[in-house]
Amino acid sequence: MTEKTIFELSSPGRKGVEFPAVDVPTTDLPAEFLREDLPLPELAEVDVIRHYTHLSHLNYCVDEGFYPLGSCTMKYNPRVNEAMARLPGFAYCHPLQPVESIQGSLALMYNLQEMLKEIAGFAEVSLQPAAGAHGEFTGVMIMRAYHQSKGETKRTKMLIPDSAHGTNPASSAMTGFEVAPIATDARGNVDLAALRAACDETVAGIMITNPNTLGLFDENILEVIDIVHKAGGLVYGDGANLNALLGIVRPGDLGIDVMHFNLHKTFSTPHGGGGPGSGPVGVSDKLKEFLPGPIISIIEEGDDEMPPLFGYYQPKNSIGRVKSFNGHFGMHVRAYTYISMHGAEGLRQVAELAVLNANYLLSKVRGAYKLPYDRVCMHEFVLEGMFDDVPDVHALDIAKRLMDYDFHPPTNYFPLIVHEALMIEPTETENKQVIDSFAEAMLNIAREAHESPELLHEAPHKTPVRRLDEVKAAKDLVLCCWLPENSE
Amino acid sequence: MTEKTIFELSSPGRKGVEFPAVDVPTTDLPAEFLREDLPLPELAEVDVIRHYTHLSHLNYCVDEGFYPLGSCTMKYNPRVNEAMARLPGFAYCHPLQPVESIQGSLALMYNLQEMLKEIAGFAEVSLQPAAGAHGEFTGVMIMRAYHQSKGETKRTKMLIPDSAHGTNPASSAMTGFEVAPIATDARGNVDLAALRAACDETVAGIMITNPNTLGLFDENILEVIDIVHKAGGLVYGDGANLNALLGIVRPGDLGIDVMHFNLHKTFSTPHGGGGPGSGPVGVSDKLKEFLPGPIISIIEEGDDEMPPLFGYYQPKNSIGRVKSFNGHFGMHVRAYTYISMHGAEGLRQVAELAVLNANYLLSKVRGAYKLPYDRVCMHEFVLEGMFDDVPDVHALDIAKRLMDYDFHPPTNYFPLIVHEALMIEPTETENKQVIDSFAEAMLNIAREAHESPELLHEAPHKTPVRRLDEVKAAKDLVLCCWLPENSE
Amino acid sequence: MFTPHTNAEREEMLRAVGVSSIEDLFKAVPKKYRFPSLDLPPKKSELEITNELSDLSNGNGSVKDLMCFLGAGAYHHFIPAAVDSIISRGEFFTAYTPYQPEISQGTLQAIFEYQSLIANLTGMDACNASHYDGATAVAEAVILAHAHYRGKRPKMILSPSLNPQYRETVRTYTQGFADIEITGDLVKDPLESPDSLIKLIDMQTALVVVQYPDFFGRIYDYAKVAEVAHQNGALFAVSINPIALGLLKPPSEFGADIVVGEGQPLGIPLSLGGPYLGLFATKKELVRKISGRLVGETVDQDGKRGYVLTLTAREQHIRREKATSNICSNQGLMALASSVYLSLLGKQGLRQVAELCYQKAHYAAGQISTVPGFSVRTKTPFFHEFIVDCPVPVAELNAHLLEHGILGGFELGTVFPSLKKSCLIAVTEMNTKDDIDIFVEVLKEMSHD
Amino acid sequence: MFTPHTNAEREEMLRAVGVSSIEDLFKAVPKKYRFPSLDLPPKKSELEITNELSDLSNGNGSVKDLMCFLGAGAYHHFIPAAVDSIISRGEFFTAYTPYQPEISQGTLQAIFEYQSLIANLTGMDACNASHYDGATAVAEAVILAHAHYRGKRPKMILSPSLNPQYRETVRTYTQGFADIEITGDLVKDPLESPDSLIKLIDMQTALVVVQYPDFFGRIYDYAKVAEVAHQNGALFAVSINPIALGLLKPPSEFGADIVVGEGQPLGIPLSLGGPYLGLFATKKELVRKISGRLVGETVDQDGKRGYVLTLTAREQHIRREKATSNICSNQGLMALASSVYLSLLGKQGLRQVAELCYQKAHYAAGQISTVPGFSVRTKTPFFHEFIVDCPVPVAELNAHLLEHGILGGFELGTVFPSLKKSCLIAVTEMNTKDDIDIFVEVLKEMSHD
Repeated sequence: MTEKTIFELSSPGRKGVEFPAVDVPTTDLPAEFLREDLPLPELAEVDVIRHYTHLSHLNYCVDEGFYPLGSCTMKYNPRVNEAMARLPGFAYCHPLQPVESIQGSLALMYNLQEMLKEIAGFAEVSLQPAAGAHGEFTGVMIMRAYHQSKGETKRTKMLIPDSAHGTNPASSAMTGFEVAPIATDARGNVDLAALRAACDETVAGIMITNPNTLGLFDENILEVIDIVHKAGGLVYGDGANLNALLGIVRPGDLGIDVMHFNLHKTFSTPHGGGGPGSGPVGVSDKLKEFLPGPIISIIEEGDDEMPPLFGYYQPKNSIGRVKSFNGHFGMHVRAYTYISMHGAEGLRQVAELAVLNANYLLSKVRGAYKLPYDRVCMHEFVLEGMFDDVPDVHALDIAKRLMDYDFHPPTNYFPLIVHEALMIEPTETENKQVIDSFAEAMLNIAREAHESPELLHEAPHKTPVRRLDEVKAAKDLVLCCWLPENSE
Repeated sequence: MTEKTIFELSSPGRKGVEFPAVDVPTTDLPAEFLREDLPLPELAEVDVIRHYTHLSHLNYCVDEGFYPLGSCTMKYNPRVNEAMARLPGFAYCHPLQPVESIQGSLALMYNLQEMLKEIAGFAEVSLQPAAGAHGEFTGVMIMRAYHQSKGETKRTKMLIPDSAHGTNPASSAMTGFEVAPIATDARGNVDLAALRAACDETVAGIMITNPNTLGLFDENILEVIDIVHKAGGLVYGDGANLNALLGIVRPGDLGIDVMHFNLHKTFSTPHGGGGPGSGPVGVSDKLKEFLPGPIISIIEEGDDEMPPLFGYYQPKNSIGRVKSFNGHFGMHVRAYTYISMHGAEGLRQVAELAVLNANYLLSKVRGAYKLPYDRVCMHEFVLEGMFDDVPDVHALDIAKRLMDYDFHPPTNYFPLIVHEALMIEPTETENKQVIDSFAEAMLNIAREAHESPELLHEAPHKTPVRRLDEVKAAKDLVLCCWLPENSE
Repeated sequence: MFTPHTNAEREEMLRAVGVSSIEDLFKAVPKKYRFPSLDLPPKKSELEITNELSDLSNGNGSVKDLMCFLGAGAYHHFIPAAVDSIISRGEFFTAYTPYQPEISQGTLQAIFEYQSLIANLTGMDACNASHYDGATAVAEAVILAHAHYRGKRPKMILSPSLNPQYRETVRTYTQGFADIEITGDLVKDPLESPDSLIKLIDMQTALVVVQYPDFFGRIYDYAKVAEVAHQNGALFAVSINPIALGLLKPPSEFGADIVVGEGQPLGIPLSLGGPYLGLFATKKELVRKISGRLVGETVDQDGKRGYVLTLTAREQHIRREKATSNICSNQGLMALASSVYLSLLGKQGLRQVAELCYQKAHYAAGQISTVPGFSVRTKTPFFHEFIVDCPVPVAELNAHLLEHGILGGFELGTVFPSLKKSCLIAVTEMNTKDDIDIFVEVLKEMSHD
Repeated sequence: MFTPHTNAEREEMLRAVGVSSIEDLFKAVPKKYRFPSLDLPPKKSELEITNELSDLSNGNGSVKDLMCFLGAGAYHHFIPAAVDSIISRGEFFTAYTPYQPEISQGTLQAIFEYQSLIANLTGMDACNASHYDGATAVAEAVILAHAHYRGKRPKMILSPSLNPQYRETVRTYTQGFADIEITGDLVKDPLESPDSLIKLIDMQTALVVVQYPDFFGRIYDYAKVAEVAHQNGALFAVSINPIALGLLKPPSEFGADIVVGEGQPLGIPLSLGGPYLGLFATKKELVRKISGRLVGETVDQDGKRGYVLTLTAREQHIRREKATSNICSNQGLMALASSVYLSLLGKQGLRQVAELCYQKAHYAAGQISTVPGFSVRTKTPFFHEFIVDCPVPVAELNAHLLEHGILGGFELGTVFPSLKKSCLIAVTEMNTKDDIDIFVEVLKEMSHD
């Protein structure tokens, strides 16, 4: 059934919420500024609740089942996170309150900064960036600021391996860098020869994703970093795949200079249908002064009697703020809760089981699907979603068919370096039984691709809508709806 | 898809919640009292959330759509109710706390008592009963206690019109009364002749449902009450249909001596898949002393500087408590919120629109279905779910077919005095568009009953399961499941 | 807000009905009493009622702010956030009794699983979809026993250490039964051993009810009582604390025919006393005598597993005055909460909570017994509650504790004349060692008085 | 807890993988740095972290406890309970970007409706699926203008009364663009009339950005500025407060090409600054230049209406370094919150809230202007914020107010040297007349100093 839009559900004069009457003597409204019409829908509370309840039922979600969307780390979102972020003392503080009145929140942010520093091996962290891509952008700006501060204005080239995350080139370009792609070698590592060749005096740095988007840990990572450092460049680590490294290795220890964290991937804050994310940035000592502020610090040390006083500080050569206020505080609460509940051992277990799940799933589907780089993977792996003997079956068909088995499809057509890529990340919160049934579905689909490929071409069959006409959407471009004409 | 049971989902060693370690010196456990095995399922939090999310998707609910279950008043449950009941100051007080530490809650309960007294015209209210049937039972016990106190031990007969609610006979029987049914006349009123004939010196009282289960307001209500009173009996009013009377008429004004309220019907507290309900009892002045205690009262009057001090009092000839503690306080908060948001005018509007909705819906289906008592109805009405020319179509078939149109069926086969009854209560929270589509579905089904009755016999077609084998359920009687044998 | 009618729609609907005003719909109501003007406070917007109730709720001192050592039938336990997350789903809380199974499998399977969880926890064969609370569950056990013997055995023996509110409720419920006699509970010393019940049991006895752990927190093995009851042909019912069963052997092991109890500790907030959850489970021989809702497993017409309300022929809307109970609603949402709670904790978690309660209570008892003037009266094994004799009136002690942010124990003297200077202290996993130590420190202050 | 693996399952899985221990899976990691021991606090159970965070959150003074007169870009408004009830549904908050439309119609239609609601509110033709917040939305407008003119027009004019944090964010965002020049905002008198922007507009100008109501709460008609911008071929962007648009005419009426703004007032809690919601809407001519996600209506293969992410060819994962923005996530759940909020309030409700803000702010300004020593500097029409000149340093005033449970206005001197003794007072529907009167009383105390 098609759900009407809230505009179609509107009935003139209906009300969802009432407000108190004005309790003060009134002042005339400035007539010349008043709007004539406010074309918003009118609904009762029950209409609104029903509408969004219906919409919710059209979504697949982690609470429903397996969501192996590669590179997105769709792990389970603990319910306690949600309860904590909604504590009135956290949810209802104004960002410009005097610091004395928000010591609880500042303490939490300060502790979260400390935890992230420790987990990834950095000297300082700014919690301000709003999302992974935002953190990347911030990180690249910091690299730029660093070179500028050294007068190295000719360092305009950013190296980006073709196994890196998709946002990296855009982040670099937005910051004024030219992007130089670096190839991947046969084992799925950065091609060292290509890297060496690109490392001249114009190199600003490299943006490396490790484990990369093939799900592989670069076997030459120390050498890669060394080459770039020796050329005077900085190393940006894309933190989107940090889930595989918790307690396994600290990017800072490897020599990575700057990295963003995805709190909504690694630290279980929910994905919210597209966001909000949260993308704190960690840096090595030499980049501290460029971080966007404010950063939370202890402005008066505590003692036995008094707790420390937390406040803000502005790094001296800060690139400036990258958004309003302090970042996504609500996400900080959730990430802090998650980290606190795991401790060092628990975090290592997260990474270990994420990697175990990926390798276990890989062991079950290997053979039925082509695996372009056959190594022990980290938290995810990439298959080719195609079969030489049924050339008209594509990764997209496999993805759509998985929906009929009640699974969310993997990421498809990314990374670009794998033909018909299917990028599969099970995460550590899935149990063996779930992985077994997903593997079984994948094997069934491989069989169906040969025996009855039309099942794949016409998939999905069981979803609320069938395949949608994307060409029409882009051509006709209907981006909004309006109140029905006869509604007034 | 069939959802596994939580027992089938169990995996030995899995954990959903961790608890802190023991932080005190330990004492040996008494070995002779320890259990050997605790055969509970073992799941991770994600398994539990997914399982119950899946189950939730198998339910129809008010948040999903129209739920015209006659006599159940399935109105919309405002979200603010839920938020208020969860305020930590309300949700986390112990029932035995010193009254000084729970003045907020006691004030709320006191005010709710006052509101209910005013709305229904009673002298006192006890909030203790847990549900409608529990309130009925309480009310009947009060009637018994009253007669006992007067030494009228021969009053053992309870008159119950055949248009009364289904629980009334059982409530009376549990209290030691003999039940004498009273017939309904051709207009749907209590048959006065039958009533007069039954009113002898053994009459304890009458349990009247008004509007009755036909959805009709008894046109002779004052006479009915008068006849019973003159015979020395008391009049119990079943409050389940109070939604139709808010601001329209006060049962106490009509002479009703005792009545229960259904907070979960009239005052919007949610039905919770079967409960909890809440069934406060209101009584006239002469029955006050018999109410179950404690009742909330002002134990120290307030003044300009100090608010009053609220506490408990025990009516002097109380029948005694009918459950632990104070009743369903969480439901009291919700009902108080609802009444406060409506005020006198708003409550009257609730009743008016509930009655308008019922009559409007009736106007649309009249003709297509037989209406045994054709009068202006109150908040609900009863159709015959049968057609003379298609004798093998039953009310049940119509009910099941409605599910295919995405509606919850009406109450069926009740009241017993209507053949193949379909008892329809739209409530005031449904809008015209919803009622129009339900009416359309009813008309379609009437047509289908004639044109393709197999559609009805085999309905429902679109539900998660088809018609279920109730005979097998009662015969094989599988009431529990257990951990799979091989689970350990 | 909550009524969606616009003026235009209202007019159109009135026209369709064929009346000119809404008032016309109410002509059957006696004119004299029609449209009373109700004296209620002016209506409040959501903003205003939210403010009012926030203020009122802040006028309470809840166990979120106070250290709680109060139990006596309602307990402060930890509730994982996932519980509320599930019971807040509209699909659960805005549905009603699953009369139409095809579109109620969620509620039905959830109840079936609840029945299974409680049966497994108590060692019984069957369990109903819940009663209102522990007190009414005990009352229903008495009525079951009465019906089981068709009124031929009048004697219902209640242990004096059964929760006094439960005993009072039983007495209320049975007022109308001329052929029921309640006995056993009104003894001088409520602390006497359960063996003293044995002498009351005879061939007139329909039921013996005990509590486990008892109201005072004491753990007894009731095997002997059960045996004598059975020898006399009577039923034996045990009222339990479900958390304690995480540790203690289930009542099935010492002969219970019926297990009842208060389910509140299983993930349900204290909420000033309700809504709670009445547990009711029996041996299979009694299944068809259970009142209230029962969900059974079956198949649909395609052979798919499904669940339905079953044995409905017992219920009041069909048997009417011949039904043994008038119960109609159950505590559906609370039963669901307890199922989510038990599913989350599972085998290990429930045992862990029970152990924490046990250990912390014993630590607290040990510490309190060192405070001059206070003495722990409970000498038998106990679970998480114990009796403390105090050097000052308990009400005075509790007022003092409250000033220190502590909710003291239950004042036993309000119910038991023989325990005038005693209170009942409850300790759960929510009390840290620090809490207990602070509590003991404050007690020390009172011992100087 | 959150990882479901039992020991037995772990072993079985390792065997299937063909390694003997989990450590074997990490051989690619340099041995020297493998398995560091992290110095983190010991892990906490849910019970413990709940206690810790309850304590921490109680260490804040929130606007639930304090009377709030603080705004300056984030506002305390009433949020109906239904908003959180919807966004707490797992189907919404545990889904991700709707890459697979067949199983994401809920999110997609919700975004489509969000786009529609914001377009209707602002009078624009199109709206994206949101940016991070108001500041980054302004920065994205600048980048859009830069791309629109292919870098040929360097000049970006920002009004000095545009939120200072937004201006700072624009400067951060554009550091890497050699061909962007930010101007207009760093003037001596931030309160000068918007007409003074006109003289800056020339043929080098790509964009003029103003705020409406401006940072100081003032309402201006920007028609003339827009006209001059358009005459010079430049784009005109307006940063709005969405609540104010419940009352004020939409920016479309005075020529906005782009409307941006902070969506937080639409049902999103203050939450110490985030997550919020960046509004971004344009005229149809600019639709294909918008960065971020866009949802479009289409049909499925059966002709049924449905929604998809559209114009994805603009996005970074396809255009890579040629994309104009790297934005990848949006503020999906916050956009949903604002949609639920706007759906609940609708036409009448939003207007009512805006009027309450307007009236209460004017009452407050009137009362404050009677307090000796204090004066209301704002003389032009204003919405719900206004400038007050104070007789004492604002920080001192605010400290005093805080002691009285009042959150004072924003200290303008921290940003604007010329407004050293001024603060910006915000009043919303949450401030009752009583609140305002108490506030004024406390100000009176300070006027005696």
